[in-house]
Amino acid sequence: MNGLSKIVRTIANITFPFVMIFGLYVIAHGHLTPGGGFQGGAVVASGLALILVAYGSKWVSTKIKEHDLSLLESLGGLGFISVAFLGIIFGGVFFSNFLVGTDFLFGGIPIGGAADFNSGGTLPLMNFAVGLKVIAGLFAIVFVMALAISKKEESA
Amino acid sequence: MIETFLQTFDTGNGFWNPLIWIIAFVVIFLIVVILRGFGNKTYKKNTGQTKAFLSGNQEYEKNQMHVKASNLYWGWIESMKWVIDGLKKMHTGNVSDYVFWFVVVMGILLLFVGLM
Amino acid sequence: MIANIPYLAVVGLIVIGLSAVLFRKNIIKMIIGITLIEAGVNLFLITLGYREGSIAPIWTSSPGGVMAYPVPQALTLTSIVIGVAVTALMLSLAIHIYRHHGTLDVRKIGGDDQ
Amino acid sequence: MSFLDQLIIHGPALLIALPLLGAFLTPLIGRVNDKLRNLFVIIILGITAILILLLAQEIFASGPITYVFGSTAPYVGKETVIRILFEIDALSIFMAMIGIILSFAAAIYSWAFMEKNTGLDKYYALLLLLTVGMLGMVLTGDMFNFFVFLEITSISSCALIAYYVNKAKSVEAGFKYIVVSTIGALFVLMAIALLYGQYDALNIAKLADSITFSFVDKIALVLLLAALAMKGGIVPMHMWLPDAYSRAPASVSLVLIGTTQAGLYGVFRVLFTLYGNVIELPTISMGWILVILGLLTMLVGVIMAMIQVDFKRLIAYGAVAELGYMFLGVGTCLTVLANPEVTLAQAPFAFEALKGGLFHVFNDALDVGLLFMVAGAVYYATKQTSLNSLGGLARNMKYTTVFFIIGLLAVSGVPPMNGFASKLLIYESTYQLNPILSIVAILASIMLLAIFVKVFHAAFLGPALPQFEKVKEVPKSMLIAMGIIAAFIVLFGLFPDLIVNTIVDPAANALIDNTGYLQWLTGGA
Repeated sequence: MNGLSKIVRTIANITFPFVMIFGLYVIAHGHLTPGGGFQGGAVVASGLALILVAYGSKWVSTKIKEHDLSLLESLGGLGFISVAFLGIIFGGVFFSNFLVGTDFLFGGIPIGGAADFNSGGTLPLMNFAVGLKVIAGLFAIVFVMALAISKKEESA
Repeated sequence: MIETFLQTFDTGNGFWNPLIWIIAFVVIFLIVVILRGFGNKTYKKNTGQTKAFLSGNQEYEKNQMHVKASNLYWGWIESMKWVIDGLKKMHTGNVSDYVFWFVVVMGILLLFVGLM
Repeated sequence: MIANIPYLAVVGLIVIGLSAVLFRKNIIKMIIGITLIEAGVNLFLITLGYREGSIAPIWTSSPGGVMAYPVPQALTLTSIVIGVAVTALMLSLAIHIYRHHGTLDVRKIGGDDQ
Repeated sequence: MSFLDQLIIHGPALLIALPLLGAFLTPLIGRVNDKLRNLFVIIILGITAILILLLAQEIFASGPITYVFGSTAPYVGKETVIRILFEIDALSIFMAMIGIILSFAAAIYSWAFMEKNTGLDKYYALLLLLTVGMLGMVLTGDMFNFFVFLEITSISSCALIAYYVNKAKSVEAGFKYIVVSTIGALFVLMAIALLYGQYDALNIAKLADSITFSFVDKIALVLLLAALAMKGGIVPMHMWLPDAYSRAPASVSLVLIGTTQAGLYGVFRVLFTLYGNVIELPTISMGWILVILGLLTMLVGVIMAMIQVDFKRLIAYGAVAELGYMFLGVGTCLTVLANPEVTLAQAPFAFEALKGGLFHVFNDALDVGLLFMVAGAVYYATKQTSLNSLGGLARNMKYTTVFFIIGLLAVSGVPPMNGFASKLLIYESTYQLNPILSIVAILASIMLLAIFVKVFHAAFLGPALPQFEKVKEVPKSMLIAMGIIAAFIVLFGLFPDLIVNTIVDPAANALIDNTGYLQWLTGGA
């Protein structure tokens, strides 16, 4: 699949950072908003898909391999399940939110109606892991599909 | 120890004990061995004795000798044709029909459960 | 009456989706039908959590007051996540089917024997 | 507290977490070494199997276990909202045993069977994920969680069915499977939403406690029943099953049996536990619907199997017929339970029928699984799938032939194999409900024997065909996997009383009486 016209590429260049920032915001604030790892990951992955469409799968495949994406995906899943396992060790129950109430990372307890970013315990960590997994996974799906289509075009 | 394993399996009306089966198996096995003893002792391997005798005709090629799967139970399938043809028509291999049957079953169940 | 409109929409979406799966012969249209059913079910879940005059359940600097019930929203999100995976899988299978048969018409692809 | 106690306490979570961890680690280990990865998968499944045995011991001794995720108490705040929890009773652990035996055998079988294929990292990861979905479905105590695991199962098994993407038929079968199971799962979600909207709960025990059998509940019951029966491959919604089973790799077909039975588990759980308190309210007994569906399933399954020429497709239709027995047994019990005029003590055959149905779930998984593995072995050795092109294989594949004979006898209910024990229970108990039921059941069994004798003749007997002269026995790992299952078959057949008393009886009791399942909620009683 070849890239599209210069106009599309320019627009993609301009919008790409905003999409990324919005996606990362949604991942990071997953414990406070209805967003989370999946939603933010999907936004980031769609931003990457934008680049894929604008520049073509041939150009993207010089930058990144599908192989590496599946490695990242495995790491994301591993991070999620390890945090859950740490719950057994520190909290006594699987998935236990052992960070809440501690002064360590994300240990704050929300008071009243408003909560700040430094709360949620293990939830933000899990959101980050899921985000990584979703970004890699979804982008890998779109990427593989694009590669399949470009193979079809070559053979035709 | 062995009693816990060889307990009689009670099915409410009847029973089943593997011990009976094992005894029956041994008895039948002995009968087979005895019958085998009456067999012809002059049998030799790798001689003309082992060839099939087809009234003096030439033996067919091996693939023609074997009764293939779709030739087995021909008569049964022929007589049940009216059922089988109907069932074959039902199995179209089209996924829309699979979902169609799902909807039909859901409708029938709704009729039975929901409205009565 | 006005409160029932979302439920009518749910039934409508599911019926349209099912009819697309049942009567359309193009695989892509069938996939669209499935996503429509999914949208209907998701809409139903969201409607369950609706409260009149409530605000979105976002905790950062919330103005206070009644929030919409967040559990159905969480359920819907999970269902959407699954839906994305399923749709992606179905579409990639559709690509493969097209590659093998050169068509997406279910009648021409032909079913399995019997 | 000793390590073993800790293991049992966290067992429910570990059952899901271990295979999940394995699924994420498999692609990483696969980068290092292929053999190491295969071994890793087998070890992970082996540990899971041991955990299930430990938990089973605990559950049979002291009743259902609940495990709350993320906290120690099942309630949040004012005792209204219930957390996500796993609830494992005797039936759950019974189904989990079936699932893990199949997965474990499939992992060993895959070592040699899949060796020459590419993309094995993903294959093994998906196999573990499928195991997670299967175990999750039977262990969870939460309706929405059940839906999630149902979808995990569908997605991973669809990807595995379409594993041979270069074969058009495999891709088609995968597509059909995902369409059917997604629509089924969406209707399950709809039913869950209907229940949630009424009772503000997703927990099965809580729902069962508060269900009133209103009109909305009836609709939810219909949706759940139809969708889960479709997942369970009940006629006339069985058509996806032969497609999927016959086009998937043999090792995957093996695990697919487990997922199908997880669907059946869903049907039983919904009817007996979720709607257990209102079981007497429907005017037309659900039991009769189950019985009629079961009879239909048996008859259609055997007739369609009779005319098949594809080895695995034939076995798949045989598997459909076997599913009918479970519905027949369980349905017979339900007709008595739902009848307010007859108590269970007056009709002891109902309990026997339920035991027969549940025991047959286990036996069917083993029998059909063994037959699928034999079909895979024949394919591995000859590269042929059609029965018409096979013949005389017994000369070169001695062990496989023996395993096929064991599977043949077991699936058609010939003593001393396990199929006989459970079918005997079903025949003798359904006879007391209505003699026609057991006549049809015996007829279907006879036809199953006829069908598999035909396969035996067509594939293994006959003259030594010249094209199969160089066929060799399959590698050891496949023989070991077949041997494990065959050993279980003979064991269950020779000591049925032991098996029925230790694992089937508690499972049947858990199904009949849902007070044990609701115990943590209602606080004793």
